[in-house]
Amino acid sequence: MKYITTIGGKGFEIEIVDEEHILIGTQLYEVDFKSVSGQPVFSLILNGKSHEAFVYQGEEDWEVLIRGRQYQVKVEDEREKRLKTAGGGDITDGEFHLKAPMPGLVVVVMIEEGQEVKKGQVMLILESMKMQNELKSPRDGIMGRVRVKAGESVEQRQTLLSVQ
Amino acid sequence: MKYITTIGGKGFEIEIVDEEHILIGTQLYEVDFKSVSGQPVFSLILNGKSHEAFVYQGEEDWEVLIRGRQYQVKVEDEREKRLKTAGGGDITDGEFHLKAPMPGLVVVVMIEEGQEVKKGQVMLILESMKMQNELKSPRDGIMGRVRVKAGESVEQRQTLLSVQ
Amino acid sequence: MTTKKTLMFKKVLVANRGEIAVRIIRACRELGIGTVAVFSEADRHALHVRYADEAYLLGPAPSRESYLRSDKIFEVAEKSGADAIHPGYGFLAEREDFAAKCEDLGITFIGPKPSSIAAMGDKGKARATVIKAGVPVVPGTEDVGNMTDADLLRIAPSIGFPLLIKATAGGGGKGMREVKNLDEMQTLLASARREAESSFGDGNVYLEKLIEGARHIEFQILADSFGNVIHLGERECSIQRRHQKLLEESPSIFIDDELREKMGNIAVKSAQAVDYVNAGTIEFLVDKDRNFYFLEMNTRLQVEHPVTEMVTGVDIVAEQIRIARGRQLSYTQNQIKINGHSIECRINAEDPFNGFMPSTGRITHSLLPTGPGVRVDTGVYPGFEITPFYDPMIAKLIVWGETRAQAILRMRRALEEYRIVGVRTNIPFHQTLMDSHRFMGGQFDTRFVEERFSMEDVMEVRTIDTEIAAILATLVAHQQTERNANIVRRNERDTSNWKWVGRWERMHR
Amino acid sequence: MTTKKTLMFKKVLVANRGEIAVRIIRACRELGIGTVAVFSEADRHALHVRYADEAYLLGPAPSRESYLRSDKIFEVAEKSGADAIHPGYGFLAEREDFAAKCEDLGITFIGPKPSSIAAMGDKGKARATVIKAGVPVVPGTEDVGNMTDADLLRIAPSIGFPLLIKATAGGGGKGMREVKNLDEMQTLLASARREAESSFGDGNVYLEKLIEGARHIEFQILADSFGNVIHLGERECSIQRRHQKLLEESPSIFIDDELREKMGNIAVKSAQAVDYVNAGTIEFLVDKDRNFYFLEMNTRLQVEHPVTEMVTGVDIVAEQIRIARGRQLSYTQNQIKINGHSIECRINAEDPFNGFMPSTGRITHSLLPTGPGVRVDTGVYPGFEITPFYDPMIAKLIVWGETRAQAILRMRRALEEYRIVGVRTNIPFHQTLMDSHRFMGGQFDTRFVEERFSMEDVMEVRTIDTEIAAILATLVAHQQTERNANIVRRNERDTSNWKWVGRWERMHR
Repeated sequence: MKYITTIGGKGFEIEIVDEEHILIGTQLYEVDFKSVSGQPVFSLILNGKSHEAFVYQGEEDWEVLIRGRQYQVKVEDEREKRLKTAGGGDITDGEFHLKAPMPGLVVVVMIEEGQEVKKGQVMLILESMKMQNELKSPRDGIMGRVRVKAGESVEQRQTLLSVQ
Repeated sequence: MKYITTIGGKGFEIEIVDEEHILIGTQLYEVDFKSVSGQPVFSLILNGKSHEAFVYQGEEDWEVLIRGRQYQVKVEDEREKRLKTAGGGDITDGEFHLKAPMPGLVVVVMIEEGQEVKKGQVMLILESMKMQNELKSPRDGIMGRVRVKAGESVEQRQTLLSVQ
Repeated sequence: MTTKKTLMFKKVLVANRGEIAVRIIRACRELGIGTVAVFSEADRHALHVRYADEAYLLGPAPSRESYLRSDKIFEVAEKSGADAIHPGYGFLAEREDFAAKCEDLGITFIGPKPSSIAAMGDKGKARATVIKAGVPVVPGTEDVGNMTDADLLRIAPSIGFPLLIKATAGGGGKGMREVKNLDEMQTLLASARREAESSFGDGNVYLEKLIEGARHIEFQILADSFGNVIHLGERECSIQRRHQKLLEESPSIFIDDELREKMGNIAVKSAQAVDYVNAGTIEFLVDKDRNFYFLEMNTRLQVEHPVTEMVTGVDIVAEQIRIARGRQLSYTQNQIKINGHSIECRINAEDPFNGFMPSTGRITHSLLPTGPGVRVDTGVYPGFEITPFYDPMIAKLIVWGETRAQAILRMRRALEEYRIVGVRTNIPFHQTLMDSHRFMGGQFDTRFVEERFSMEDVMEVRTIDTEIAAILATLVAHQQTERNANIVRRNERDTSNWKWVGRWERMHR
Repeated sequence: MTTKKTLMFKKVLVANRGEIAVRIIRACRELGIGTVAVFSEADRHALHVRYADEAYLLGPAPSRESYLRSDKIFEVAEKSGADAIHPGYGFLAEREDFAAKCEDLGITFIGPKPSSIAAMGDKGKARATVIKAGVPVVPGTEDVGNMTDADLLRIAPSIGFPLLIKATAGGGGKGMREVKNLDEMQTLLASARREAESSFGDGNVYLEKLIEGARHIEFQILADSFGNVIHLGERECSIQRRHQKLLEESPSIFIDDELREKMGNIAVKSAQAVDYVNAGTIEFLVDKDRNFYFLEMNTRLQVEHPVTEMVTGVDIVAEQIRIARGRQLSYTQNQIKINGHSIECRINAEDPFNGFMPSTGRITHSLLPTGPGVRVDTGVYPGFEITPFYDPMIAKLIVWGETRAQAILRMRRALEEYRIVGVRTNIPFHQTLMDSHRFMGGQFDTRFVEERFSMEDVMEVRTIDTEIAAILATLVAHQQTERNANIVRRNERDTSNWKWVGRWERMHR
């Protein structure tokens, strides 16, 4: 199976040849790949080099935490990728729903419905673990529905607001 | 539910009153009993005293390892016990099968079929982990079938011999 | 006065949770003293409950309904027969009324006298007290008591800008505002008072000159009830974020023997000024020219006490207990030698790649770094659930090396070994810090992390990992695809297998 | 001669497994040196494979097909570009031919010269060498070379009974026999020779007087290639079972400063007698009257090296690497100070309640003791499988205290904290030992564990636990009964639930 894997704009063509071999471009690598004690921690010996990483599925992409650095990785199989490209251009991102990353108390809501927001703009402050945490917009957009107000307690993963 | 629990000849009458209470004899105790992270390790808070033990089923009885001491504990529910007693006396122990506690190499077999053996007598030496381990008879008896001989490799839990 | 009998206490109630409760239980156990843990409903499985001899429920998870309920704690003390209380840090540790109530009930409070807590608790009063003892303080308002906005606006220009508005009842950066000029001061005064009022129930504030490029350096002191006071050298705590310490070390690269002796003597003098008994810490700001200023005194055990233990060999908690039992200090000042270098990284459940957002969840896997020169103080273990109710600090990773360089190299090694799965941690932050040339060179102040540090700083060193990350993600994605395909195939025979898919998915969420 | 370039090696192949491989990888990492692990098929998930920069498979699980395959190891060294090899202990560590082959290939062997290994490897030759250097040895046969049974029977009465027959190529108690009188000697000679022949391929033996009530005390030495030799004080290793050390401490309660200096000097002299370079250990027997006798020299890192590290602050493995790189020792004898007391307990996967039978299986849960003064060196973690192929030692628990008493109390605390589920361990043995008055009083010799120690000795202290054990077993049994009942009820609807019963049973097997 052949995959197109992308990290920060850089693409890798990776072909799984068999259980012990992969091809990157035209380069053949010997791989020894194991999960450690049933956890999403993976040990990889690649041509003798020993690596270990925590690999898990993020909101959209795969997240790889390796030697203190975190990578967002998109993995698409070749067919899938080809179909998408043939389909023509980007799929629009649609609405983004901000969910509470943890239970907590809404301290202040800094935006209003219909307002324009920039990527990285603080939308809401949530207090949890004795800390005030700024929740930011992941992209430019227009504020959709705001479902909470200051002083309200929220549950983990409760939808707080939407960006269109 | 009422249990008769025996350790080294000493019996305890323990009644499970509800999730949070037990009766020992006529004494009521408050219990808070939890398994620790899904392991056979149990945390018990008994009238405020915090205890922790590793509890697992042994060959015949329950094994409790608490603060460096191991206890063999027989737990019988009252009805069971009464029936057994009514049935009249001890049930004979039957044949005992000695199984290999680990994979290894039989170094020497020290008994012969039909021979009399005493409790604690060394029957066989098994080499494993660079160590020679003496396997002893758990009780007095007559040797039954001896299924292995010196120089033979054995698997874990393979039956080595029987005592009648 | 507490009687001789009470001083020889046999059972200590630990009025805290987490790593510090475990730390105190360890010290008691090594001294042959019984231990009583208290816990909230969220902490039934916590390590301090598992390790203590006795454990009693206080109430629901929120601190104000459990760990802050002094009435319940005294009930437990009575029920269990505990004759001493160790408050740890935070919660009730610096509450004068709590310490006083212990005294009233004939329970030994393992800490200073209520009067010392009070004297150092009001930051304005503390300044006034140590000024009288000849201790240098940061220039600022010197009057004690309630000053009006008008007073403060009038005095401000004579202190000079930039300056800080600080809450007299303050701590943890709450009610603190930086003022650049007189124009913005009125507004900032109002908001500082509002925050102080809501945080401490006391809107009183004072002014301090803002020392730029300052380092936060503190001295550990120990004092017994016979008037002996010694210091155990300094800790450098300049690596902070939002006024929260993230890393501490001892000794400080910035302090030489002469300055250590001078500051140490001043620290001892500050403690003596409030008749201090037990362990305490004098915090100083030190400017670029090595002028130092008293900042405040923490009248309790500090989070970062282990770095001092590593370089002096003194078990500070054991010493606290000895002092509270009415014994003399085990050491004289001359016997305290600084040996090697120690660093502590606070391991917090927060995501350094996402604005240090706290992270909650069950720790499914954890591998502690061990080996030579490594110590971990923690209250968590695999299977334990990190809840949103308490401080995000889940462990302290402490190393010792013969030199600062060796300690940094050892910390790097230990951070790389430390694996925690189930919650995000700030381990990558510390790893990046250990690779930073400025940190290695000792060139930092209290603003360093916020103003001159970036997680991207040292990233180019590790570009080789990009390809590895791509391969790993691909292999895991491929494995999952294969597995799902298998499950679908198997599922055609057996519907119940869906629960296994569920398990797989839960594991990977 | 190795060239200067080789001496500045950049990548070390660690020809070992388990905790010592991890220990060496840690030292290399802290020195910025690359690491290459080798592993058998049973060790793919082992910690040394996870921690090393590179890892290569050697072969099947049995040692002779993997860790003893020097040809394969040299292949890996070439493939990976490793320019040095650290042998750890056991396996190839004391094989003269292996060290010589490294030299031939231009690979730095992190250890002594082949000639020193050879000189100390033959126990008879070693005795002769040190006798010449004026080192006292246990009275016995002084000739080197093959002695016939007739020779030995003739000499025996002049040595006196009881005496020991020992294999010249010996180690680990193999080919060793205790002889009480001349009558039984002929038979015992035959069986000792047979065992020596089968263990070492060499049936040669020699005689030594059996020192009764002796303590096993050894000195750590370090020697650089410039002729500097120092010792790091002694380790007491008298707590043994079947000639296997179980617990070591430093310093020894039996040795005062004067004797330490005397024995230390003799140890240095012994090392010098064979032109020793790198780390090594001189083992002595010390009798009740403090007479001491050279026993043998171990020409490698010892299992118990951490206790010396804890009391001296010297990182012995880092020092080994420095020496191998052709540097001078970092310390002079004057700079070595013994600070406090350290104890190491070897944690073995064996069942102390069942004749110390080795135990294998998967470690499902593990909680390491941590906190002040505690160090754990281990190669295992939760999820790791203990196989029957290698040594049963799975961890070393090391503590430091200001005094021996504090170290014992701390060890008690640490042993109580240490939880391992999945295999049996000898932790209860160590707990019992820590409670034994004879151990606390320092009244023991090498026969103590076998002859005067019982797991039941201190049991009466803990009778209160009997009732707790009864309650716990009852609660668990009750829970299981309830659960089974539920499963049976649920099962009437859904057969697939049986797999959950299976899981539960597996967990409790």
